[in-house]
Amino acid sequence: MSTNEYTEKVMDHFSNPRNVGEIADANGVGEVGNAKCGDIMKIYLKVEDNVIKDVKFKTFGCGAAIATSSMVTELVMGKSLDEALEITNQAVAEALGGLPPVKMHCSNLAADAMHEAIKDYMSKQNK
Amino acid sequence: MSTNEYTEKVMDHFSNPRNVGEIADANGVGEVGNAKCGDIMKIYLKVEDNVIKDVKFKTFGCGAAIATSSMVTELVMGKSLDEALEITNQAVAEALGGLPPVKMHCSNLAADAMHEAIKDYMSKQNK
Amino acid sequence: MKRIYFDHAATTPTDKTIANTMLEYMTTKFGNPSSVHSFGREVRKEVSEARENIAALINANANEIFFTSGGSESDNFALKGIAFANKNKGNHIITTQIEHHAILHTCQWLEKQGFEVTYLPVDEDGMISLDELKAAITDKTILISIMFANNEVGTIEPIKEIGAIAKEHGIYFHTDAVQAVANVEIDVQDMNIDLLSLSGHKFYGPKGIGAIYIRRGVKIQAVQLGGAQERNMRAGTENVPAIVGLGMSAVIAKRDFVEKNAHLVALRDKLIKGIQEQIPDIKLNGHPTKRLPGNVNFSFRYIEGESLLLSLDMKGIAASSGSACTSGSLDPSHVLLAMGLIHEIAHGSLRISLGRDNTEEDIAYTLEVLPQIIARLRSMSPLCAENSLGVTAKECKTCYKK
Amino acid sequence: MKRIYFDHAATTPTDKTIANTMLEYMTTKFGNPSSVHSFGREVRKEVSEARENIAALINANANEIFFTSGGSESDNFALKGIAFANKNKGNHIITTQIEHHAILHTCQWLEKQGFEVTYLPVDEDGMISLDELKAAITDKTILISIMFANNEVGTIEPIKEIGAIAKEHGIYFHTDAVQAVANVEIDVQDMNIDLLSLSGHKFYGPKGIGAIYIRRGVKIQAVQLGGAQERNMRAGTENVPAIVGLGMSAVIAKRDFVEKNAHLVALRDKLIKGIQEQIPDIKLNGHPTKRLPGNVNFSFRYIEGESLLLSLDMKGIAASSGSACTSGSLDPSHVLLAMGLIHEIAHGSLRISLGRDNTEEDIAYTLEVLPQIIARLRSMSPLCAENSLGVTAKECKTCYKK
Ligand SMILES: Cc1ncc(COP(=O)(O)O)c(C=O)c1O
Ligand SMILES: Cc1ncc(COP(=O)(O)O)c(C=O)c1O
Repeated sequence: MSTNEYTEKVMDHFSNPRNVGEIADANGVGEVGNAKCGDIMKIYLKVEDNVIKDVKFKTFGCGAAIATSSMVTELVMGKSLDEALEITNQAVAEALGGLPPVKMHCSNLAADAMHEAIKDYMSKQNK
Repeated sequence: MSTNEYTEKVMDHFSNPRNVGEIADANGVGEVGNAKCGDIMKIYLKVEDNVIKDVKFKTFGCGAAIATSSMVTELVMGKSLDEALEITNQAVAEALGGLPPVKMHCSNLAADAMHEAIKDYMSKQNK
Repeated sequence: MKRIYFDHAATTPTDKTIANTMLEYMTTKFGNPSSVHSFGREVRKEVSEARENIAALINANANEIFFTSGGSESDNFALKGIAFANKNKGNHIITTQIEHHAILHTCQWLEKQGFEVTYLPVDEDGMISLDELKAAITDKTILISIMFANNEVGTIEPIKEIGAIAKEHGIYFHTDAVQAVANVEIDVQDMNIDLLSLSGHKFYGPKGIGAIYIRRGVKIQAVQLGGAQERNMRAGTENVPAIVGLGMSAVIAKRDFVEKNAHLVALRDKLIKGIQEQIPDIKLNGHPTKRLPGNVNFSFRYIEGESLLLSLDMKGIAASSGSACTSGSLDPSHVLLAMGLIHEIAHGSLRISLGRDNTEEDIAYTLEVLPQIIARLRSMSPLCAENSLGVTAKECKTCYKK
Repeated sequence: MKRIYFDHAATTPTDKTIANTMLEYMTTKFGNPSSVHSFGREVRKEVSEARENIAALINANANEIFFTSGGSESDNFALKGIAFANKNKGNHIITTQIEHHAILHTCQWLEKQGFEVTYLPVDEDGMISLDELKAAITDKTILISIMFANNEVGTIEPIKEIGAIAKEHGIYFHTDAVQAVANVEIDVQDMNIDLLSLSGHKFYGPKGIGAIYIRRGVKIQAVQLGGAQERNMRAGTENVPAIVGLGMSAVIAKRDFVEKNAHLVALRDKLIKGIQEQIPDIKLNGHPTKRLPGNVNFSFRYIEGESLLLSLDMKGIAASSGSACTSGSLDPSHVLLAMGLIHEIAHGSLRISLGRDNTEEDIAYTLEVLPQIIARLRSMSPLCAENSLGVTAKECKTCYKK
């Protein structure tokens, strides 16, 4: 069924992913998923004054995993941490024009990774 | 499978059956089969000096039933009763170039009908 | 010699446009729709379109349609799938004595697996009784399977009423609509049908493809197990060319429904009337009015079906019979026997099933040829009341048990 | 963009000559071979010829071949048919962990019906052990079902030796030869095979048609019940166009066997060598020599299969993967896991299955494109030892459990 197709936007983010890579002096790093399930997403943040100044990702996973990772970095770039924390996996999927149902659970974890990175940043601040 | 086909000879005897009809003054009549099974063959004989002078048949049944009836009348015409009694259902089928396996049991009874007719003739002689 | 095809209930030719389209899906757009790549993607949309078109023909939702290899598979699937999935609820199935063998033999097999099956009788028109249906229902009944229209005699069963009874009792209702689809209006919502079988080659679609409609929420097990195709309900690489063809046949069926069936009914009634006027000692089998548009079925006394078919065939007319000799078994049609015909009469039955390409001329020619053939075969028959000697050789039995 | 089809193990295009012939059998010679009339008769010979041609391909007798709707149906038929017909003799079935789901899921279903199934392990090349097979046999064993060649990794099992063991113990031996037919020499006599499944669309025949070989004398129940087609062994109106097409594909397979497979082996070995030379951190899956002529299967560390497939597809290359994401389940290929690969590695596998129309240029192009794609995906992967900062971010796990 056509609902198993990736949208054009997904394919765009898959083939030209935004913000791939690592940040050498990241002050927040988050990782979710595990290789057993076929998806690992790692988000690097550079936070200044509670604003995300830079964000990068590395992802092991399917097309949806890579596209959602890319999309989440676009969505949070320049946002405040509070704004970023409001972004859900669902919102990422919607920003991509939707995902095939089978991808909704397993490969749509980029917002979680981003939240983990923010938590990591905050826990470091509290020290 | 091609073995389910009727031979040309069967089709010839079916479409131009020999000796169809009844003999008004038959001195031997035989009938086998029953309508429930879909085959009834009736053979009329006119026997003189132990020789079959005339033979006719009437048959309710499938193509094979009609063809075997026709064939058996050809085979016995002019034969002595002893010769006729030697003709088997198998021989009738062979004279037709064979019958589809499924027809061998149910529709290949013409020789039996002919034998019944001879028995009928003989029992009448004994009276 | 001109040949006239009168056996559309057995199979129809595949529509030429459909066949040509299938050619493309065999050789060029040949991908496996489960594949990730472009060869797979490019056929996925067509498969889902076909599903929608099948759904539209019976007023179902596309996600309630599953493709199978044909009517027999759909029937096996419905019965076994429901039986195994619901055996903790009950072990009783109700069907009829006049179902297609795909239903009957599956029911007999299920009986060996511990299920109980009631085979409802029919009246002399081939119609079931709603009262008998109601009376057969027990608290163990999990499924009612009653065909939409009979393949031999064309009788159309009271499907909507059956659906209402099934619904009232909370019992699943399956109907084998292999002969009905494209020939009778079908609305699974309105008629409360939970499962429905159909087969492509019966309405100008491809052979080797069919579908089963399974209402959303019905508890059923997959029967053909393996890959995740058809949302895990029916394993096996999708037969895309045939699926596309089936979808097209549904579109054509919907588009031409009124016109085609009016054409068939006109020819059918002309043929029935002509036969009744010209040939004595016959019986029209099936319901006089509630019958398939293309179905003509007569029993001709004193003669046997296969020799009738062969004789017609020699004249270029292709028809069929419920006769023993065609099927390799000694028993005549179980449908005609269930309708009360005695064996002799049941053996002498002829089914002419009309199709969209048949013409007035075909009917006229048949009405010219058939009486001669009947006369010739009767003249050879020892059962015939009027034998060649002009005397009643044997009293003919009556046509009916009762 | 030029497109290269590398997914012949999923499905092949139907040979053009075959498709054109089928067109004729759909629209003109469309009769039902079970019919008495000329439309039925004119196709009967072709059906029996097709049966003979299938038989000839595997050295069986024509009357041991039964047409089905495909490989999945043949597999279901073999297992359920033997299990139900022989349950008074025993309830134990032996198969392997690397079978197609058509076998595995049917076995799991049979377990729910009271049968016991042993799933033999395989070594890291995907090969079963004859000793383990022998050890698994009990006096309740009624069937051994072991695939001829694996669809994912191409490993060819020791079928003749298995046949000898089965024969010695008087146990039926079924082999799923869906991937092997036309690609490996098969002789059911010499190899003591009692039942064999094949599927048309895997060797340039039509989709929606397959066959099962059942040695004469084997005790088996029909599974798809209904009409008397296929000598009561498989109900359903014969799919004559596809049957004719399947027969033709067998003729072509036999005719071109040596040449076609030499061509595939040459391309295969070139591709394997090229990949091994150009790309580090990879593993060839499947047996190095006992493998299907057209099968290439690699795991590429640190990357996931679907994104690899999508990337290849964007470059016009259509391949497949045992990856989770293609099948809608989270689990990677059960075959690769059975061969001992850890999940991470199993997720990153690629199957290229070559076909007769593939060329040297296709291989050259692939060897140009693939290394770039792998490099790009690895550069995005958090698992990769060499990350963009030039330090080992994370120690990579080894490829094998042991
Ligand atoms: C009423 C009915 N049910 C089921 C079938 C079986 O359909 P198929 O032969 O396509 O499997 C047929 C036709 O043969 C039929 O007429
Ligand atoms: C080894 C094997 N067995 C069975 C099947 C099932 O065949 P089909 O999809 O034609 O039903 C396949 C292919 O999908 C296969 O590769």
